[in-house]
Amino acid sequence: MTTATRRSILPMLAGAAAATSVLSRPSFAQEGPIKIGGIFPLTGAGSVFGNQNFQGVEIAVDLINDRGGINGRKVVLFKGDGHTPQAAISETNRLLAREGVRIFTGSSTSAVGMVASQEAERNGAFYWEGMAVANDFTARGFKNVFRVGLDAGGLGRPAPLYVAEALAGLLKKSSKDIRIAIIAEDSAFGVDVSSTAVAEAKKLGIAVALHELYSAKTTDLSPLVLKLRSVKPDAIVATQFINDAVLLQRQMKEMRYRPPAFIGTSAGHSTLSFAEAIGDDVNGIFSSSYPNDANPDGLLPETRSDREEFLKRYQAKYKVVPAVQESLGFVVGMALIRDIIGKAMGADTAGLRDAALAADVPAGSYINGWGMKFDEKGQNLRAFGSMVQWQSRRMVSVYPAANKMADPILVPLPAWGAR
Amino acid sequence: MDIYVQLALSGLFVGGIYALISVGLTLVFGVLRVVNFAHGEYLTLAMFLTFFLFHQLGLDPFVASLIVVPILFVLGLITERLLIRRTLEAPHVVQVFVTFALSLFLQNLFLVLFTSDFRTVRTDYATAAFEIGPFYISWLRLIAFAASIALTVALALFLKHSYMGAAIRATAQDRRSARLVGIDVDRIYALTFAIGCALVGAAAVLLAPLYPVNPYTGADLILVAFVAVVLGGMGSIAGATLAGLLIGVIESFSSYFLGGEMKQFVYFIVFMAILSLRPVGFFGRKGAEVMDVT
Amino acid sequence: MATLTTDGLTKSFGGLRAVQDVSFVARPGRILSIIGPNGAGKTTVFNLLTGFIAPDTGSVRLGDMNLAKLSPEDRCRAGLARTFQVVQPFRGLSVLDNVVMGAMLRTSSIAEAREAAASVLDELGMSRLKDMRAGSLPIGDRKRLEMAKVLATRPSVLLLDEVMGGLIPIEVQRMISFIHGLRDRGLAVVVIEHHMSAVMRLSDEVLVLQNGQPIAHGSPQEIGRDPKVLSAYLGPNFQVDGGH
Amino acid sequence: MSDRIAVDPPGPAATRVPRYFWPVAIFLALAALPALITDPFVLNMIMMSMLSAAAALAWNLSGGYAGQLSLGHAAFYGIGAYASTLLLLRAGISPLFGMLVGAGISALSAIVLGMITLRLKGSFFVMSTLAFGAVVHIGAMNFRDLTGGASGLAIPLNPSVVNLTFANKAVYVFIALGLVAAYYVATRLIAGSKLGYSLVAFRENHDAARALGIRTLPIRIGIFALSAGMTSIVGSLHAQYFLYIDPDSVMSLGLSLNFALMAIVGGLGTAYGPIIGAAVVTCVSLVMQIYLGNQVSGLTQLAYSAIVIVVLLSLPTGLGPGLRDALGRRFGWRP
Repeated sequence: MTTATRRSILPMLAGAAAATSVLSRPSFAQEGPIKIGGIFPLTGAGSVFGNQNFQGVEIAVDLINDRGGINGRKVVLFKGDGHTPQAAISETNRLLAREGVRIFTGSSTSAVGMVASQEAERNGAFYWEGMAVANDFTARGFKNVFRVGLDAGGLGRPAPLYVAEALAGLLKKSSKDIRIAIIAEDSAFGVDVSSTAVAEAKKLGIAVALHELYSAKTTDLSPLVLKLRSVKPDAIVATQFINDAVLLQRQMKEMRYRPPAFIGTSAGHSTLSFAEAIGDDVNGIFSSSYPNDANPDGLLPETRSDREEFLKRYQAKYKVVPAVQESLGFVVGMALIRDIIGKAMGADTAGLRDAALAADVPAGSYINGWGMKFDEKGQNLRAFGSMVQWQSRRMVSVYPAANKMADPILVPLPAWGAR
Repeated sequence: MDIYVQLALSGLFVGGIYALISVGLTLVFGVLRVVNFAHGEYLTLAMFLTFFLFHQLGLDPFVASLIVVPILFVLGLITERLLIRRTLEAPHVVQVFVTFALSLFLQNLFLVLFTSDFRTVRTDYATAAFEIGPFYISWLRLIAFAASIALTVALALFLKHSYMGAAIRATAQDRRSARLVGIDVDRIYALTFAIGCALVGAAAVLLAPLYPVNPYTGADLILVAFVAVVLGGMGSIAGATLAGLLIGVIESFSSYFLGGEMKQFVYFIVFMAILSLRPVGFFGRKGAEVMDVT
Repeated sequence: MATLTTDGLTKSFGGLRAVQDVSFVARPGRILSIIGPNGAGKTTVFNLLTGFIAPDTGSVRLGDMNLAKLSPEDRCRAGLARTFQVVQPFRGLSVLDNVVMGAMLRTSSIAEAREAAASVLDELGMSRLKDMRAGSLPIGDRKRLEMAKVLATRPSVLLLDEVMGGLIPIEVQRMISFIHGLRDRGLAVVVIEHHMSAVMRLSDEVLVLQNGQPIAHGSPQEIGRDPKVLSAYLGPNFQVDGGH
Repeated sequence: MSDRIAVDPPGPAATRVPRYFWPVAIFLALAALPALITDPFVLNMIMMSMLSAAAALAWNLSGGYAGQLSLGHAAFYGIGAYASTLLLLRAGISPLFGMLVGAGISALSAIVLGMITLRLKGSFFVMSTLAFGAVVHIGAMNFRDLTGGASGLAIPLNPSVVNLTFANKAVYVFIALGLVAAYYVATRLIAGSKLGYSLVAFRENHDAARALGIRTLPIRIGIFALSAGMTSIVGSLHAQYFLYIDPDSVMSLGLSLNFALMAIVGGLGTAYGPIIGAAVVTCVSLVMQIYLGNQVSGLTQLAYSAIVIVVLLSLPTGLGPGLRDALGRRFGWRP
């Protein structure tokens, strides 16, 4: 093709395309149910957290519908399985085209969230993110994309902060001469969270004796254990998924290595399967994470009843106690439906955006203690990470003060088998 | 100094399992001249079997091996009959991609049947360990290592000293001559493929208490086995064993000195280097790997 | 047209001496046959001549050119072409496309190569087979296809490895006339043949190998009378019109 | 009839439609699609299948015609995606230029890789490309300063022709369609040339090719490099369409496998095979997604891999040539 013809054809194509896009845009429904599309990895590798998130959102939808919906209109949640970025883009389009969905939420993993939100933005729809933590997520200049959950820093910062503010004292050291090792699996999640932890530690003047990444697919972490043993950190800060978290604990035990303190950051260490896998040895391990359980005293009165409703309904529906990701899903759903859609009644994407930018929900309004106030990029400033500790094989909030349910115990960690 | 010994020990223990997985692969290649890209999925399947026997019937993995290994053997016979045999005379592209498609098929079958959740066989003895001087040794890993080596030696003895083994070796050397001396080559193929699957079944039983299983577990592990098989020389059992152990040690040292995320990078680079410098591997038979080109 | 000269070709595989000190000259317009019992090293000589195997010692020259450093491809380009005893068709392709592969050597246009290929097929009386899949041809046609491919490269020296094996007598006769025609066009032809009566009718000279060594060299008549050849190679059961 | 010929033998001119009639007609019909179909879900499906078809066409040049069964082509796809994206993000260079840079880098790495591995036979070559793909993938994960590692790279949504970014999908579909058409024509031209014939000669019988004076190594490296460069350009377009890339989505082994399987299912070593393969896969996943709504994971892939096995065992030349022979027998019709 010559340059001349290419020049004449491209605008033509673009023109034809623009014409079709006008035809294809469904008008925003003023009547009938309010449709929300949930793009989560429901199958495949990321599906564990994806399903837990989705179930949380679902409970929020049920609760609001049972309370009469939004101005009498029912809320319908559509399932979209974004198990890969390709699938996420396809499912977003399916819900846009087939179901007329104009409001999306997601996504559990950053790769899926990045693509789904991009596709929503491109189609002029509204996108509401929960768990994806990529720092870039809100740095893309999108207008209709908001993250109510934490960014990587929100997950990575509490661990070094907790070391400086509380652990150092318990270990009888000053925060100047305490040394930590930061380890993480090498997916986007581990990389992003651990690098913010490193940055935060440096800011606090805590020495990072080791920053090491490994693949979560590994079958042997003993070289890492040997390295930790030779570095002798006062605390290990680890970002891991379930398998590698369990593998590391087991191999530390095999090699009789025990750090004075062990802090996980979300994911693996905040799941019940982690505790099941290592038994009583879990006691004393910290996990910085989304708050899964807030001290009810710090919550607003109506939030306390939300909390009870949530715990009751979730256990009735899924027969298990909800943990971190399920509560997060519930918070994401409540914030979106009650406090954004509810405020912007009947409005289109622009109206939802205005409602989000105007939102000023005080801390303690959601069951995990969060509130909601967005910065100009679309990041919620009233979301915070918290610190839990495994005590008697249950997760108990120990930090920050607003969520605190109990004092930390077992510092420094007792021997294996004696916890 | 201690650290080197400890690293070498860890590497050898993991390498023992790699070796056992690789031995089955290399045996099948040596005799059938087929690279079974679905080998890893048989590992996954056997690990799932071990898990369900443990979880539903409470069978200890070592006891379960008495059931798992024969099942894998039979599945090997069936697979050879239904699929592999039809590809032996087919163009190369069919040989390669039938086993690749089989791998995809099994992965997704597991996904449909078992979901992508990780399943863990939790035994009381999982973290039992003992000390020798300054070294810590996990019982389970030591047993896995010893069993792997014992099985490999048993296989080598079987091939060397039994009539069946001799027939398998003859077929590997030259299938036409084997046929001429009255060996039922089709039966040898089926048997060899089944032995390959049974070996990977044994590896799965040893691996199950150490590592959780999901539909992709085998696919993640099998890349290592391919590297070991080529490194050792395709078709060479001694080669695959040595290479499996070596890769375990390379992994262990490179994780310690270069960082855990670099270990795969290192052995794939070693792999590419071997292919370009000595594609026949440690013990391969010359002629199978390189064409005469200008 | 060029003369193919070999001098002292020797090749061992492990301890086995496959070819030892073989020398001959193949001249334009002459047909040289190489005969000998199975395993005498005939095909190895062809592989040495065409560069598929490198000799331990000895030289091969085409006209003034020393071929030692040339690959099989380059030897073919220089005009030295061969057929294979076990025919090597491109099985999945049509007969015409098989021959096109040879004809491409002398032109860069596929259209021209197709024309050249078609005319070679015509010469061999194979035109009606041109759209058949090569893999589906009967053995006689495959042997002729092997010839057609090679002829399409327009060689000056042609090495034919048992092109008459498996042919019925009438086909053998036709093949002999055809090869005579090639000779009359000035090609130097070297033939490996088992078919003794064909060798007698076909050749201008005959070279006899035994265990890789030349044991006789002369006209067909001389060879037919040579007692050494008769006892060592032809044996007591030799029949003048017999096959193998 | 022959089912794996290099090109159709030309029949008597009077009885045949012009050589390019059917392909041109089909591409024109496809070009009308984005104007007629407004459903973004279907448009996205068409886009995905165009990307796959283009990549499968590129793979087929080397894998189909020369029989070089590479399972490392996702590396080239990824190099294309990362090259154009990094040049855009770090230096503000238009992806239109960036994709050419990516193609150049891919072609060069293919030349180096080819010089090492194209001497290897069959399965050894397959495994060496597998390892190459893995090395590039792991490299992209670990050299975070350059690639952003597993976190991936996001491209801002600033629609313009220079940015090769558009708000509307139809434009992407037109571009991808143009790419598929170009790759199809390139394939036909190569297949009908001396180069194509030489590659097929090598694939069918290496020794016979040598005996006919066909020098294969340089042209095999050449076609490998061309195939890599073409794959790389598709990768760049992928990045511009998704506006986000990470190593898993543009460099995985699964992607390499997919390129190959599409070409194989459709018809290896034919120009139209990869397009048919991509269409079949798209139809399967459309049906699965609409009727099963992805309720059960893995079903689409399960169905697809089953189809691949059946096709390989019963129609090893692929659906395209298989169908064509059937039609030919039934109606004497040869598209």
